[in-house]
Amino acid sequence: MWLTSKIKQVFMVAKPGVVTLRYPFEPRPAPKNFRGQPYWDHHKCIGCGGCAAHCPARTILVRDLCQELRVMVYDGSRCTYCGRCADVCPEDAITMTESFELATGDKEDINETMELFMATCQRCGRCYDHEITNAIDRMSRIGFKYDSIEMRAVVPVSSEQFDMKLYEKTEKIKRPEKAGE
Amino acid sequence: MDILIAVINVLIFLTLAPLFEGVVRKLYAKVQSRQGPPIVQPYYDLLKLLGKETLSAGNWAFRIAPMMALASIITAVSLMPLGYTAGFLTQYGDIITVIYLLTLGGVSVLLGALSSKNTYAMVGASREMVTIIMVEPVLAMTFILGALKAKSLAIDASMASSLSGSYGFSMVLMLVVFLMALQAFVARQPFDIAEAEVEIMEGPFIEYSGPGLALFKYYMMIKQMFYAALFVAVFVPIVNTGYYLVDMAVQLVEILVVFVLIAVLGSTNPRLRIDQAVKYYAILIAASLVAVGLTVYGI
Amino acid sequence: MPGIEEIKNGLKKKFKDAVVAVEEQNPTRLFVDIKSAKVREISNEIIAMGGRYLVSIGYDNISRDKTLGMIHTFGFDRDGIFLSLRTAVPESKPVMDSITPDIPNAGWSEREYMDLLGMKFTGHPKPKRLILADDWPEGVHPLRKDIPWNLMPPAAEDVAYQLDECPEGCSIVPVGPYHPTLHEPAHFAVYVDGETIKGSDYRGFMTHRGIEKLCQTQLTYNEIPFVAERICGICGSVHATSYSQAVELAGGIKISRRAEYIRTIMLEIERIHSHLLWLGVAGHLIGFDTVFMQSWRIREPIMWLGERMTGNRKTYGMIVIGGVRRDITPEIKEDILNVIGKVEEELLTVQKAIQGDSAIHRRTKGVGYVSTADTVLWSLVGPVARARNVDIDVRRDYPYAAYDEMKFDVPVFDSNDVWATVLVRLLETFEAIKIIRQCLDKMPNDGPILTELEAPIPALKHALTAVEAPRGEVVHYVITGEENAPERWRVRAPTYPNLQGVPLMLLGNQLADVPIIIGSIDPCFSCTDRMEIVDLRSGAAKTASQGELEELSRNKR
Amino acid sequence: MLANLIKKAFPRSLWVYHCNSGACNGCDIEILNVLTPYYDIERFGMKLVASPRHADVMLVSGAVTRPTLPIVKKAYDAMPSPKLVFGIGSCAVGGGCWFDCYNVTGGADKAVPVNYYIPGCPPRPEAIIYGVALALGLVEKKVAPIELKQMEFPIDMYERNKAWEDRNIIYELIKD
Repeated sequence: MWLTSKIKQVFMVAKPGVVTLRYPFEPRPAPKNFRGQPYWDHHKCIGCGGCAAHCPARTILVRDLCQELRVMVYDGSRCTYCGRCADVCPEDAITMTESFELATGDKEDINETMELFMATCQRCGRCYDHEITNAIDRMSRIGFKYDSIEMRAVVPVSSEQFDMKLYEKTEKIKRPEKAGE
Repeated sequence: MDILIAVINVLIFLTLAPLFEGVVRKLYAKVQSRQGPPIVQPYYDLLKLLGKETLSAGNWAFRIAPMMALASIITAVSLMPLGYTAGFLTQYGDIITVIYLLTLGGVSVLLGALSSKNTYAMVGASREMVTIIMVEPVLAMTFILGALKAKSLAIDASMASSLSGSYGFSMVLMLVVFLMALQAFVARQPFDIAEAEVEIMEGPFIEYSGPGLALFKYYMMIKQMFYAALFVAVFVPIVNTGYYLVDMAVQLVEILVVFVLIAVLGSTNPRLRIDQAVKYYAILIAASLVAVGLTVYGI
Repeated sequence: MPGIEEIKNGLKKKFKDAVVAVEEQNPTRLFVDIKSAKVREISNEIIAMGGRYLVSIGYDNISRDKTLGMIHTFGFDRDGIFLSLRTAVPESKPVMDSITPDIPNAGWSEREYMDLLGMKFTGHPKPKRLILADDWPEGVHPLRKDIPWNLMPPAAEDVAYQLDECPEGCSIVPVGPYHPTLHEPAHFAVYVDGETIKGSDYRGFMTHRGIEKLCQTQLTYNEIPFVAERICGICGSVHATSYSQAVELAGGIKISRRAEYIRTIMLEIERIHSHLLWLGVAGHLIGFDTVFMQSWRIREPIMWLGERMTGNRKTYGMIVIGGVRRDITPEIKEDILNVIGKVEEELLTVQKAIQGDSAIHRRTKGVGYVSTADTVLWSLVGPVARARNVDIDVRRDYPYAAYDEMKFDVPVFDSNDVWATVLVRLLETFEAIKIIRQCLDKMPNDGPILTELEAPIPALKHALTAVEAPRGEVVHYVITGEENAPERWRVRAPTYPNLQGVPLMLLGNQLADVPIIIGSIDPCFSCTDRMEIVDLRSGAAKTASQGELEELSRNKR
Repeated sequence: MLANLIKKAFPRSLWVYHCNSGACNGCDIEILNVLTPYYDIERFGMKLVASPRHADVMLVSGAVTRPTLPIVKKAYDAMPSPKLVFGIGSCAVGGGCWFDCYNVTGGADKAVPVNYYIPGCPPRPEAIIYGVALALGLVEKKVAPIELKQMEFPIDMYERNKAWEDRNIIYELIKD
């Protein structure tokens, strides 16, 4: 019993032989539908912020510096490459590229920033909300989830209901003072 | 000249042991359908470990144990008549010395493990202890069988007994027993119980880092090669030309073959549990006793 | 064999006053509202009727009627009925009877809500802290609505979890938090006498990331499938499907048949890769690395297939509420058939090679024995239960997606040990291949893959769904909310009940068997821990973690 | 000379300790996957070891959760230097979806100094090998920060706009 199994096992391993791929000495590109690093097309973007509102990882920051200038920052370090932003984009301005070789020694290397020139709404005449027919996508609960970066960690969304007395009773609780701390 | 031979012996073991380890790792990889590390990988590993920081996790015994282990195995190696030529030291020791030295290596591992006070190291030590107790008798029987054949306790005589005397049924039995115990001697699957990676994280060596670990790894490699060489010297007297260099080369090739065997067996078997292993060892001890008994009656 | 009417009438007749209302969502989902005082008796009655305990859901309803809700759910396997027993206790006095003495598997669920909602259960046999970290301050219950999702109390160093009392004459071997057996942090304290196991205690919940709280407060309905997928990196689609089905059920959304078929295919592809993965890991655990390497080699084409189909190797991101995201084109169909054909062929070779290997038998046969009666009592699920002669399979008993049209066998073995789980998983892989072939054969050729939603999803609807994951059944319970996000979303992974049965399996075995026994349930701690927090910090050297052991031993010299 | 040899041997023999700090299993499986026949990281001399004492490289996968934070730190301290840390997967790089949840501390860099980041959810095995190769100096880094501008603004517009001065504050903030 033991011996026959061993012989079968030898056949099992002998048949495929050595299958090791030569990567990284030979390239091995991802298939064409691969969801790699997302990439903004800044010529197409209308700055609706739909990607920011629908990002599960809340990794896209939308910030209006003044009336004309909107900055969008993609913080690549948290991106889960789900492709949700590309799905909801009304202008197809986001593509999931096939690049996956993103390893780096510095997190900044995978960030993207985009500066948009925002005219008034006359620019395109339509807006993100009207474009999406799916009721489930139409509603966004809290706007751009990442838009108030300073406040993100300091004031929780549920702060209206939050009871400070309970906090004080527990003594040791400290609100994080800065993002991520 | 004799001194030179002893030195050559030690040098050969020191330089070639990692190479054979590399061969085993390569073969493991081939069986697993992959390319595997370069054959010289163990040299890199040892060199790298030497350059690492030592984090001591115990008392003086913890620090001294790896050196003791390596020293004992090197001494054993220097006694070994590789190429059927006795070295300078061979005449000063007998087979009892060799057994003693091999046990001392095991004891050093225990010492290191016990002084590190780690739970897994303790478990590993207890398993190592069981392994020593159960496997050493088989080794002793092998030597005793040789000694009985050669009617002498001297190392070279008893090791070369299969050359001089008849091979005999008892010798064949002992060969089978030794083969079956080989995996246990070299601590490979299915008998790598004391070092089991997924159960107790390399057991006795868990707390060692840097040079200490390097010495232990080196010890393990040399020990493996020693057992392989022992097997070749005792049981496979294919060629004895009398020319030292030729014999040596032939023996080294034979050792390589033994390592191939070890790799194939190791890579196609799961690890045994300690209680199952003990039962297995018990059978081996009984069989080796029978072999010795048969030798006494000259069968 | 009680039908839905019988269950309804039986409960109404026996507990006249305690049963407040009965709601029949559809012929397979029954909701019974009861008064909290009778919860234990009614649960016992349901078990006596043939129900199997699934999970309990607690939720914060303070803003509406000043109560904390508690829902015990049961499944009637032969009738395909899920029963939810809803009850509530006032916020001012959140005390109710524990059902754990009769249903041991409810132990963790109840402990969970002791910590997360501040409920109390009288008569609980082990009312220890299970969920919150030991340094988490008293009186802060993260699942209550007044606690923000990103509250972070400072850590304290001096609190420790009290493990169970070590039996007389035994010593403790800690397994974890970092241990090669467990690819995730979790802690088992194993009490051994020599090398024989006399008992064990579990302290895991280290990969808890607060997913439920996050999704309830921060995300909207259609982002949650992607987060759900990341509950577990192995059975992601299962969670996404289960969640989506729950929302669809609650909101009355009908998805197209083609989308259901695609979901089925994704689930089965996932099952193949998970089972092959498990086979490899099991081989690794008994020190047989060749099996590990070979079965992962066979698995790799499946991963590549997933990548070509969905754009990622594992987090497929295929399933959203209302259907699926990507279609299966004729080319991909060919591709799937090719790959599964090859996998089937190679797996057959492996099966032949290891089935008769006495060396493997020696490590797995008779190991991890649990009697069938105990399996039922502890409500174990999935291959673990099927290897112990309990014939349950959600795919067959409560058909979802396209499983009602599939023909497949449910392998069941009665040797009650680890070897049987190996066989169950091997055979299930072949069944999965069979199901994929049927799916591709019967799938409607065209049709939408995503249903467009006309109206928002109504609030405060309850829905319970179960999906057969590779490890057993996944149960999701959703209460819909007003703000385009669920009010409450509860996930129960298969490891959750199975892990509670591990002490039972360990008892009387050898220390060397711990890895393979824990491995045999295919533990997925991240699934289990999504809701819990537990810290392991212990003063005693012997129960300390790996790192601490080293620390302590260094200081001791 | 020996010192020189040792230095040369180090990148050829990296022993890896895998530390799951609260991952979903996805990255852990991919880490195991690079050991398997198709990818076989052992050809670079890398090997998975069980004890941090033996390791040169720590692979952290998953967001560091509250209970694992002290353990990750201790595992890092238990490694003998020289040592490297790789953060594997989105969660270890920046905290993933749950970067700000009540039980999550954040990415691996919140607990230990990270030398290389390998993003992906989970990263393909090729991406992990690429990261390793990057550390070994076998390949070049391919990513760099991307800055996109929809149009160039007239210079005087920048100057009179106070908001423009605030522009850089955002970049400061997201660095955290």
